[in-house]
Amino acid sequence: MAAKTLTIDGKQLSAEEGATVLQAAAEAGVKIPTLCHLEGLHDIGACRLCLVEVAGGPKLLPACTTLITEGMEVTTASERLKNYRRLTLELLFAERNHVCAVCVANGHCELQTLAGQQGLDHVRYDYCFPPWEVDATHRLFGMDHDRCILCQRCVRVCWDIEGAGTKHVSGRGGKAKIISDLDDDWGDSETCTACGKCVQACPTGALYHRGSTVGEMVRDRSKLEFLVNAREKKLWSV
Amino acid sequence: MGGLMTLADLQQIKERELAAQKKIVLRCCLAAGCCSSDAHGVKERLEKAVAEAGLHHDVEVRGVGCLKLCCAGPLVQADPAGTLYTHVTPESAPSIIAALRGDQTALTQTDPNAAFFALQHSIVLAHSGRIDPERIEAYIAVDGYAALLNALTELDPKSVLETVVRSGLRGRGGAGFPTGLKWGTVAKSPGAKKYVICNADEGDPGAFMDRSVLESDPHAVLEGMAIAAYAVGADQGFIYVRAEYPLAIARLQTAIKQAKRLGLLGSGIFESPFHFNLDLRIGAGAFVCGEETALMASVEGQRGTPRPRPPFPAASGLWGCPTLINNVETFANIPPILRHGADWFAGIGTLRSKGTKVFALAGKIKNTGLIEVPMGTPLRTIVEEMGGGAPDGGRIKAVQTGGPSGGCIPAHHLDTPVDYESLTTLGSIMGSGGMIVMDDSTRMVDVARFFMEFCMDESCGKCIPCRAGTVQMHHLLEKILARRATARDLAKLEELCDLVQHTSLCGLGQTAPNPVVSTLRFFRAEYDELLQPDPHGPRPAAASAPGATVS
Amino acid sequence: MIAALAPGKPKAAVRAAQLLGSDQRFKILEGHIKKYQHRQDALIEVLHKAQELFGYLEDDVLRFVAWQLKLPASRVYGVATFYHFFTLKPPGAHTCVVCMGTACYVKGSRRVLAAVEEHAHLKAGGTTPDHQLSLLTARCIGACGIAPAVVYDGTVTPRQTPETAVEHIRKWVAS
Amino acid sequence: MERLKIATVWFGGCSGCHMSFLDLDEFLLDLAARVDVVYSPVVDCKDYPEGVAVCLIEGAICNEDHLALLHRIRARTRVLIAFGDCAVTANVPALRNHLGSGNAAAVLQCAYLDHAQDRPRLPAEAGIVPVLLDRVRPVHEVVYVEHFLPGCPPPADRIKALLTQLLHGLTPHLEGPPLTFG
Repeated sequence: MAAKTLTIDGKQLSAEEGATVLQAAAEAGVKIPTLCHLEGLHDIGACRLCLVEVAGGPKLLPACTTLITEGMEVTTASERLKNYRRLTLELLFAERNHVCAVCVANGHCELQTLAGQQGLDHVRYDYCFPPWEVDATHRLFGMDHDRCILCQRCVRVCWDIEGAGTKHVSGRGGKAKIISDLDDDWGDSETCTACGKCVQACPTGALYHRGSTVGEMVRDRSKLEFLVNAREKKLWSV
Repeated sequence: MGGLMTLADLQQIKERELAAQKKIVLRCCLAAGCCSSDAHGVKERLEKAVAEAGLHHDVEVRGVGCLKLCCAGPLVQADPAGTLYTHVTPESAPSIIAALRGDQTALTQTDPNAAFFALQHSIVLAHSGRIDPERIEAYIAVDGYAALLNALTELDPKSVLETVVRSGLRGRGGAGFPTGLKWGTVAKSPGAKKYVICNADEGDPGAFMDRSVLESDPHAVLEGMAIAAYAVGADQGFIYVRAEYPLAIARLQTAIKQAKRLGLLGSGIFESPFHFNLDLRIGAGAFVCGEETALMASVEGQRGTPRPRPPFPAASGLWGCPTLINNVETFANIPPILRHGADWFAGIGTLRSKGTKVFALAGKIKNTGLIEVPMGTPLRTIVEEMGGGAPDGGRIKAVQTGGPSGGCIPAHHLDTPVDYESLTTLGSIMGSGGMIVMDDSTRMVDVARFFMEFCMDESCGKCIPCRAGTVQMHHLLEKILARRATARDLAKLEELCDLVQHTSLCGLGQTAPNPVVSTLRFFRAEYDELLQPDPHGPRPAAASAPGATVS
Repeated sequence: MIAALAPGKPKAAVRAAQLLGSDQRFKILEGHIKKYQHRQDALIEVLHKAQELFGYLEDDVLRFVAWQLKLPASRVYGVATFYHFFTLKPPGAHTCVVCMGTACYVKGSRRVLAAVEEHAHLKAGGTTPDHQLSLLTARCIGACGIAPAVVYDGTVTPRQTPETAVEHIRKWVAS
Repeated sequence: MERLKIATVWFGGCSGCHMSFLDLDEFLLDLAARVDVVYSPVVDCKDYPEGVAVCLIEGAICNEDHLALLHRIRARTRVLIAFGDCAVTANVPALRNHLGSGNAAAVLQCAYLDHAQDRPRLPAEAGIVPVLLDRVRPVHEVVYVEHFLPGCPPPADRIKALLTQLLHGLTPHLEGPPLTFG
């Protein structure tokens, strides 16, 4: 494939045609914040944290779904973008009940880490405090909707990699919810294979291993990459 | 017949229709507005009265589409005189027959030459209220399907495309993208399978133009779609219509069935190699499905959530195939453009906005209903001359265009010509054509809250700025209305508007703040009035320079 | 015999067969699905038909549709809950839909709704305990020319006031 | 140089943030040399004085006493610091907010009646037991707050950095590993 040259944050670089801005940036060592992106899953451009400025166009574009073009000039961390990222994170914290201090993922949470990196020290919007519940019916895993940011990584991993189609999104807007089967108790699911990939994919403390307590829920993302490489490229490199 | 339709057949149907034409035609509006006031009862009673009077050789009682002045329904218009009876009831209907014989009638009438009608320029609505939308023969009698025939037999797809480009037609769904350019992109996109979709998911509250077109002249849309399919090389079409429009759905079903029966849809249309299949898809109540990528997801039987563009539908749409999506009114413009030529169409309207636009006039205005005017008509002409101004001595305060994605244009800008660019300059949009008039009694912050609630409920929930941002904006507006907000809250609201506009995934989110932005622009005082002093706010700069140090 | 190898709950296939035998409406639905050649993209069309037959989409119906279209239940549920038109709860014997479109709103549909809510002791979206009346709101029914409009049992009624609306539902709430 | 008046206050929280403050060890001695701690859980003073330079606020705003005192603090203090997650996010004390309106009664019922092991009785004494608010709020939802120190608890070196910069009259700017909630 042909290579394209482009500039990201002033850095000249070249990347293969068909690469996304996010991939090209990663190769060049430029880290763009993401939440819904996960290596091995198809991108949906939902979290809007990876939005970047591209010279010549007024619109901000998601780095995860935008393909590179020849001569493209990308800015990933202007003051404007940083501000938008902070606001977006604030919205997420206010939306559900993210109580970091007592969360299983405390210290290992992508949302928490991003907030720290973006210098978010408080949330100016009124918290919504919605009454979400915890599904602790599965013998191995739990789902705490309070911590869910609807990134759909669990849904995509369940459909794209495991292929079971257990998880999906129900409802819409602020009432959207990750479900198992017909919004059944997860423990009653007839399709769930208990593979645990969704738990590995979750960026926050929404999906967890039962029995893990505050700060204990550490994920192994490399397993997903390993699986995708094994399935698609027939390469088994642990 | 099926598949063997020729010019001669078309001519024959037309002649038969014209020959059967009776001296007097009583046209009964059977569009949804009048139907809700028992227009069917009126029609039945009229038919009975005609039979009783033994006039059935001279008088035809015809169910037609929208007669436009919805506020005065049920409407009956009597040809050839053109007398327009208003507020007809089944009880009062027989006196129309009496009036035909010259008797006095107590029925109210309205002047069919009043400004509301006289200033209209009907292209899309040319057949609305004139022909029976449930009979394909009636459409053929007004030269229906002749444009398709001409295209298939005389023109190659390229020249059809060229005609549309030259006409200057722009998308009537809201954004005003040049239709010819869109068609050209789809035509050029590689792929053996292509689709044409008609977006009839008219979701803007306060808009009923597309409903009226579908109810009044469904074949025009079918013909427009077939021509489009021919031009871009598609063989399958879908009409995505909202479930809230049962009458439009029924008439479309009838129209499709009739067109298939006559071989005007299907394979080998007009003995050409062109074939075009058309299916109806019924929406299920989701505003976001008006967004094209969400609409396609819905046609595929999925949750109607949008996806990032590019790739655009023209390159990769339905099931990954190149797909042309236009709205109802856009397709309805196609047959007249092909019949009368691109230059004729380009001669109507303004430099950059060609042709006419249909608007649904509603709200605090005397004459509510459907109007079609040349692009560039001043708003004042529409609301004051045609609409008759605010009722009950009220004063017009603002005109809302573009639904939840649009804005409120204040009364002092009423001289603005209605075209894509002028409305955008004023922070509103043309939108699909809903036009809601507001008078003195309307509180603009409440209007903003109303639209924000709409967007909040209709957000699909996929992207964060729209899903969570609309909730916070709505919360802030409620706070302002409850007189609990401070200037800091208003600043937060404005900041959120900016965020949601620029970072949302699809058009719904990107335009959701518009009603707030536009009311803030023109009616800021109404917001300020509701704000509370902020005793615990940040210290004035002098008391603690720079911000928050202690020395 | 094979069933004995998979003890526990009946599998979806067995359940679907039971439903087919238990209720004529499932047969009709199956016929409709056949008309669409079991195409998965016909899911919304099939749900429309199912709601028409059953009045609402109960779990058994959704599971039946999932089985027939060979779709995961999660997808069927995700779609059924995405669209406002589908309801998963049984509606009342009568329905009253107050249009809350812009034109109706500026002409006072909020007061109409409030009056009905007060009279029926019901919030929009709810059904009376005796299942006589469901009160709903619509985004816009496109009847803006005759605002404010209310749909009583499927009949669009023009120019409603709090008084006329209450008058209309009185017989349903009282009985 | 005039000695600055410093205060700390303990609202709805576990006092862990104050513990973290005490973890400042010998810095407390430096601090004592420069400032007067005029109001604090560790100081015997009934009324919040006027003219306070800095106040560290631990805890969420849970009851009417908190609310009244916070307003007084804001009126009498130049710089407020929301001190720890409870003050910054309302944190654990706000868990009852999800129960919606009437949550205060529900929580009291659960704690003092349903699960009482001995003599179930609601704590009620007019003027002594403060009335719970229906919504537990972070401090900045009630009054303007100049600085935020999230963390459960905030690490001692962060507290030190912020106080040092403030005492030197600088506009605070915290560097180093990011400060996060939790």
